[in-house]
Amino acid sequence: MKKKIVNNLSQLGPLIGLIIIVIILGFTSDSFFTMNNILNLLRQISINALIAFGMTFVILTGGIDLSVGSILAFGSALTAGMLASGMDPMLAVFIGLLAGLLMGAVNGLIITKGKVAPFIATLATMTIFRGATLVYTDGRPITGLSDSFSFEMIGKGYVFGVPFPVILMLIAFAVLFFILRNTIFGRQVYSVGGNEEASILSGIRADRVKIWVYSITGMLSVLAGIILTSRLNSAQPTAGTMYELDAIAAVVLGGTSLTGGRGWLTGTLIGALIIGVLDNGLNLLNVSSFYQQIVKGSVILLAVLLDRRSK
Amino acid sequence: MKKKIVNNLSQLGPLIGLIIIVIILGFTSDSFFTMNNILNLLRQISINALIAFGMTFVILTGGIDLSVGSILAFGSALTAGMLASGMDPMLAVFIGLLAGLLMGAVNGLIITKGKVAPFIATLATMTIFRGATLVYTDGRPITGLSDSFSFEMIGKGYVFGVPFPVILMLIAFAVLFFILRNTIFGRQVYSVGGNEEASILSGIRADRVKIWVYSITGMLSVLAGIILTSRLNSAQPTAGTMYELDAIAAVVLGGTSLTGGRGWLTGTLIGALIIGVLDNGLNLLNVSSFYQQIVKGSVILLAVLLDRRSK
Amino acid sequence: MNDQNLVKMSEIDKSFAGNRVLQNVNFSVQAGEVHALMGENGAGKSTLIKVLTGIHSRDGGTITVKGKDVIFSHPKEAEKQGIVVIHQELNIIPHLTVTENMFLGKELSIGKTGILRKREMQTQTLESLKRLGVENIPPNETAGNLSVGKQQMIEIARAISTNAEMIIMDEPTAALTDREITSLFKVIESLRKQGVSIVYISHRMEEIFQICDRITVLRDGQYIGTKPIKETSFEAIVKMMVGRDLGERFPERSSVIGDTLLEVKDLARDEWFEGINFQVKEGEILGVAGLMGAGRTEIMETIFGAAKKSKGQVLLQGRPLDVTHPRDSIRAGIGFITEDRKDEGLVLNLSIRENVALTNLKAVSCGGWVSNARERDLVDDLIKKLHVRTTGRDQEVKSLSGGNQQKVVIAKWLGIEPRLLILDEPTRGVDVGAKKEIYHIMNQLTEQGVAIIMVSSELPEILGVSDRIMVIHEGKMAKVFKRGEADQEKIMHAATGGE
Amino acid sequence: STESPGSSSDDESGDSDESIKIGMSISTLNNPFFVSLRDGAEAAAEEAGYEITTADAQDDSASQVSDIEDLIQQDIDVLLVNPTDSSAISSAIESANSADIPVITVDRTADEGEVVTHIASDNVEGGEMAGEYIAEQLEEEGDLVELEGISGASATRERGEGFHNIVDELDGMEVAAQQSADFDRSNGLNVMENILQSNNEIDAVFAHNDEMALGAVEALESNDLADEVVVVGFDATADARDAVSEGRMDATVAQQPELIGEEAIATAGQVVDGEEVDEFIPVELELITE
Ligand SMILES: Nc1ncnc2c1ncn2[C@@H]1O[C@H](COP(=O)(O)OP(=O)(O)OP(=O)(O)O)[C@@H](O)[C@H]1O
Ligand SMILES: Nc1ncnc2c1ncn2[C@@H]1O[C@H](COP(=O)(O)OP(=O)(O)OP(=O)(O)O)[C@@H](O)[C@H]1O
Ligand SMILES: [Mg+2]
Ligand SMILES: [Mg+2]
Repeated sequence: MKKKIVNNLSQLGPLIGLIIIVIILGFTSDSFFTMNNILNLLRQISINALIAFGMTFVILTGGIDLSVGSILAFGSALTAGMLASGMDPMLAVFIGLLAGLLMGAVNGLIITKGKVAPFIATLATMTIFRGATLVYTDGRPITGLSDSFSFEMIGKGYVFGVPFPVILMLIAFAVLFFILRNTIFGRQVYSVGGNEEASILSGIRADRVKIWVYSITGMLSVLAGIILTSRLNSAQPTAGTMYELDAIAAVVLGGTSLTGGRGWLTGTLIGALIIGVLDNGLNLLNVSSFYQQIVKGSVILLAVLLDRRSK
Repeated sequence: MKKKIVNNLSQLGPLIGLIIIVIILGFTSDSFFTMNNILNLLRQISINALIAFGMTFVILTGGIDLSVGSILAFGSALTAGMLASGMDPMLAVFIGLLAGLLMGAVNGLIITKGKVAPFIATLATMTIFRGATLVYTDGRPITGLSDSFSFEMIGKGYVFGVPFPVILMLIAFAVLFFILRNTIFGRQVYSVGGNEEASILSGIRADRVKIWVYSITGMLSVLAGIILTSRLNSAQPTAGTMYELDAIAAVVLGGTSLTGGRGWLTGTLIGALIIGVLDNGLNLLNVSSFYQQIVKGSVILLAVLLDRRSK
Repeated sequence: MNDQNLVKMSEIDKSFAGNRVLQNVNFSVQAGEVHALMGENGAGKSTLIKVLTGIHSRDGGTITVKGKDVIFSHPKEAEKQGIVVIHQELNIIPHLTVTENMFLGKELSIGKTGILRKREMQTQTLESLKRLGVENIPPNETAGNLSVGKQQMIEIARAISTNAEMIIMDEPTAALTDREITSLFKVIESLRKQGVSIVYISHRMEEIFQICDRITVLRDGQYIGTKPIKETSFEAIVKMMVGRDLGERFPERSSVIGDTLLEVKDLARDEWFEGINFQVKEGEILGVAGLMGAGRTEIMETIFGAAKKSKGQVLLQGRPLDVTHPRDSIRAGIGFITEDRKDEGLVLNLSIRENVALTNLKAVSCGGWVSNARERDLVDDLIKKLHVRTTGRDQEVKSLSGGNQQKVVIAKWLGIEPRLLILDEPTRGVDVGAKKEIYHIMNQLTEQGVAIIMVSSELPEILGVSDRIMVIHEGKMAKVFKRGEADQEKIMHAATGGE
Repeated sequence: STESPGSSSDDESGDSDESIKIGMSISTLNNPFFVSLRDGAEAAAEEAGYEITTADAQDDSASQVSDIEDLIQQDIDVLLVNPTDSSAISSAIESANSADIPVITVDRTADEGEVVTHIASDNVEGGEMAGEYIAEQLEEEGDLVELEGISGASATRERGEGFHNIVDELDGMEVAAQQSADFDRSNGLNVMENILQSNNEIDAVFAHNDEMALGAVEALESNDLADEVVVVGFDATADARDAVSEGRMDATVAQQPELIGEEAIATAGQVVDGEEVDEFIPVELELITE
């Protein structure tokens, strides 16, 4: 009984960290607690959060995906290319997401069938997909996208005053949360990460679970990329560089263990909020960019120390 | 008996990969097999190899160090700053290395005493040390280093026709190889990575071993930074960005397991050679930079697939 | 009961990397019988089971199930044919709850949607646990927080809830104490009555005679024979297993008991245990008995410095022993053979040599350099002394059989030449021959004046080797018996809290 | 709708009796060029008594958009933007437009959105200057090396484009090697060394920034080729100017970042005070050759 409460408390670690940061920022910056800024902040984190949701699945199975940024870039470029050539926006988005799914599946296949460690496999595909993006775009941004209202909506729209990317993020969260908690697939994700051999002995096709997990992450990365493309009205060949680190940081800040089998999606959302609030707050406070890095690193460290747990 | 051979064969995986790459490059580029190019290549890899040697120790204990590039930058800047202010070169180098050791120890302390996962701990210090470097240098390169012969020697010198950085790399390799294979400390590194709890119950102070391992890596990173500084005649605040990925790739390409406890230093040297030979060869062949990334990623993947093993 | 074989394995061959582990093995099980599979550590019992259920592919031979030839490529296929295994190595996912573990790989869902029926699964879990008499395991508890014994009960519950026709139990009782074993046997009995076949692998001879109908013995990967249990005896089985007579199970003790070496005064640690007072003398073996979860392991960990005490004092030769890290105890001459060899005893990826050297790094090195020669001598000496069955000192301990792994753990602690050796369940999963060797080593040590504390859940063993027996009940000392004073009943009585 | 709520009805608080509040979003401060630009701007702002808030986007278009949104939250009177990318910045500029904050672009243009004025010197033109200088030095004959910046970055593209505009027209000049060194000095050194292994008849090097040029100089010096090879960089950082005056480098294209910064602040002041300004305020490029 006592244990349970302690357990829940330790899960609260990241939340407490977030609340403290928010309170400090609320006191030091007038603009922080305006409705406008909060919506703005949520829209900013939606990109990282979407990627980090996928990354949570990957990390729960004991893997890691360094290629998310490159998948994002390739998917965005592809979608933008199709839009620029006049394709129906929804079809272009659909094909883009499918491409993300496929790139993720490639990661999954290399890792499971090729038996390559996830770190090195996705490090390699990170480079390959980035190269492919550069080749596809010839190193130039793709602009002149359609003026389609529906495509503009994705990144710039509002529904009842809430930015559309935020809505997308919340829908993704709800769906993935449900999958992780209430479906067989969710169970399998946890068990493969907790003890792969035992899972296989119990009849779980661990390879399939992993391939799906990377595929989902690929698709979510492209979704994030499409939001970005819509917001920026163009696709950048260099988009998404280093996004993997922010996504992994969000997952781990949220209390998910890098060794797999233990973690929760809510934590990832909190982790993404911590990072987003920090970036936003440091901008609002006009902290010099050199010191920003020091502050950001230290705060992340403090947030994790609050939630001190071994491995 | 037979097992031993199989084992050794699987250890040969990365070496075979390297040999194949070298043969292909030998056929496609006239300049590849010149003595000059080989020495040049070795000098280029020395930076990554030195960092990767330290990373091997870290990964063997089951950890990871993302902060190596930032430690390199800070150590270089500090050393360059002292040199520029006219300090005795050897003293400056010594203090720089010591600073590296300390930064590494900070990583180790956060990980062991703070019980923070190595990934997130060093992700945070990566940001912090980079910020500190930017603050220290005000975002500008430090130039006007002393004209001291001994300092120039470190990066640009030759001994019996062999570049001095290569000699440093080989000495470091020999010493570390010996430590890993023939000392109590080396044994402890393997056992802590293989099973931390069992090691502690066998009387090994696992925390100490880890702190040392990060400290050594910090020092080696600064050594690499000093070579870089000497070669460039200046210290760059952005030096070392993304070096962690190359170092980790070298270690894993060399067959060391990211879960700890299993691996060898020779493999890391081979891994660093694979990466270095690739970079060099692609330059020699004047492959367009877009395609370079695709080729590099694919070759790394192939090299690992040759050495297929799970996790 | 009909005479038809449910499963028949004929002339099975299996090699691992050139090492022949099974040669022409025959094994058949009839419907509704409890069939014991016996053999020394490394004889190939677990491998045979893994070949049967498709975890390992066979190199030769045939397998028929209900008269039909089968080749399973995955344990799930065997399960479809009604064959379920409780593996020797625990297959619990530590971060999942009891219910989640129970339904791993066969979750109940709403139709084909993949949406879980959580409530239903929880109810069924409770029922299965009740059937085994362990309703005190909460279905929502994280499995990793439970003791090894409870985890084992979950696995058993999982297996019996499948309506299988044949359940294979590979050393199910190694981590259980008498109470759980009794209820397990009751379940086995009722399963048998329902016509379910049980293959039972165990190194605890008493159990074999208690529940089995027939017995098959393997030795060195070869089939030795199959006999009805009624036509055989303890000695005969041992002879089939070992190939020779073993003599007395517990060797004669002849050590001279000397001065007090270790004295524990009023030791306590948080909510785990309190008021622990005892002494161990040089040359003495103190047996520590108790039920699963009584806190015996925790007491030993605390003495050894692997956990912090909250109260009390430990004296070694009259001087206070203040340890903050196992390293300090090792320096003071204390060795600790942990109960869980996989998680706490061995570094599985390393070789025998490196594992044995781990506690002896100082001794085999000079100024920080490990001397290969000294290390070789020490390790080879211990391998020989303990009869570790291995291809050589450089074999990875991972690929050793369970019993031989246990011997490596013992070897690494003998190396330090301890004055006090604490053994926590030292013969768990160890075959009769090896057990005797371990007792023999304990005797030899005491003859040299070493004091020994042995925690064990096997009462015959406790009674057979101890000079004195301390019984722990729920973190408190229940009783201390002298040699000859105690019997199984008295110990059980004290262990369950009776006066 | 795609209209931000609460962005339409802004009460005009930026009266001229209060100090002017300037928001400045810089593409990256990891490059000395932009550090100089910022320094120029901040010094000028201090002199004029303006309040200035600077954000560093670290070369990431998305974080620049976020930076600008954050700046808009702070009631700035005028926004100076140095876009990481011309097309990617549009939506941020539109946000500023809808918050009625005048926008001035610096160094790089914005493809869309309302911009009061653009202050810059042109990267393409700089690349052309470098190409012309090299052609002149080599008398339109020789083998060239081009060290490219980060693949896909706008500076890489534009500087390369300008350079090729010139050298591709001249039959006697050939780009023998064209490799990326990521705007980084140590990469410049390594890549140049590798190129020298297979091409020892190099006559000139054009690097997309000074960092890479200085790396190339180190490589040439250690191969005793420094005197024979013309090296031209871009940005005219302090290091590069020193190298040019010492004769180690031949030339660097100066965009005069401090001047751009100063000009931007002066113009910002004029804009807030309601003065008319030109659509494009060019800041002279300068080829530093001594
Ligand atoms: N995966 C494997 N690779 C190589 N050798 C193996 C493997 N699994 C088992 N062995 C070897 O096969 C032999 C038989 O092992 P097995 O586990 O079947 O023994 P066992 O009879 O179950 O012993 P125990 O009573 O100790 O559990 C041993 O010598 C062991 O070292
Ligand atoms: N990792 C753990 N986390 C929480 N509780 C634990 C853990 N390990 C053991 N326990 C609990 O601690 C108590 C004592 O543990 P343990 O079973 O090891 O005692 P023991 O007397 O040594 O028994 P035995 O050795 O016979 O299994 C039990 O109630 C058990 O459930
Ligand atoms: Mg077995
Ligand atoms: Mg115990």
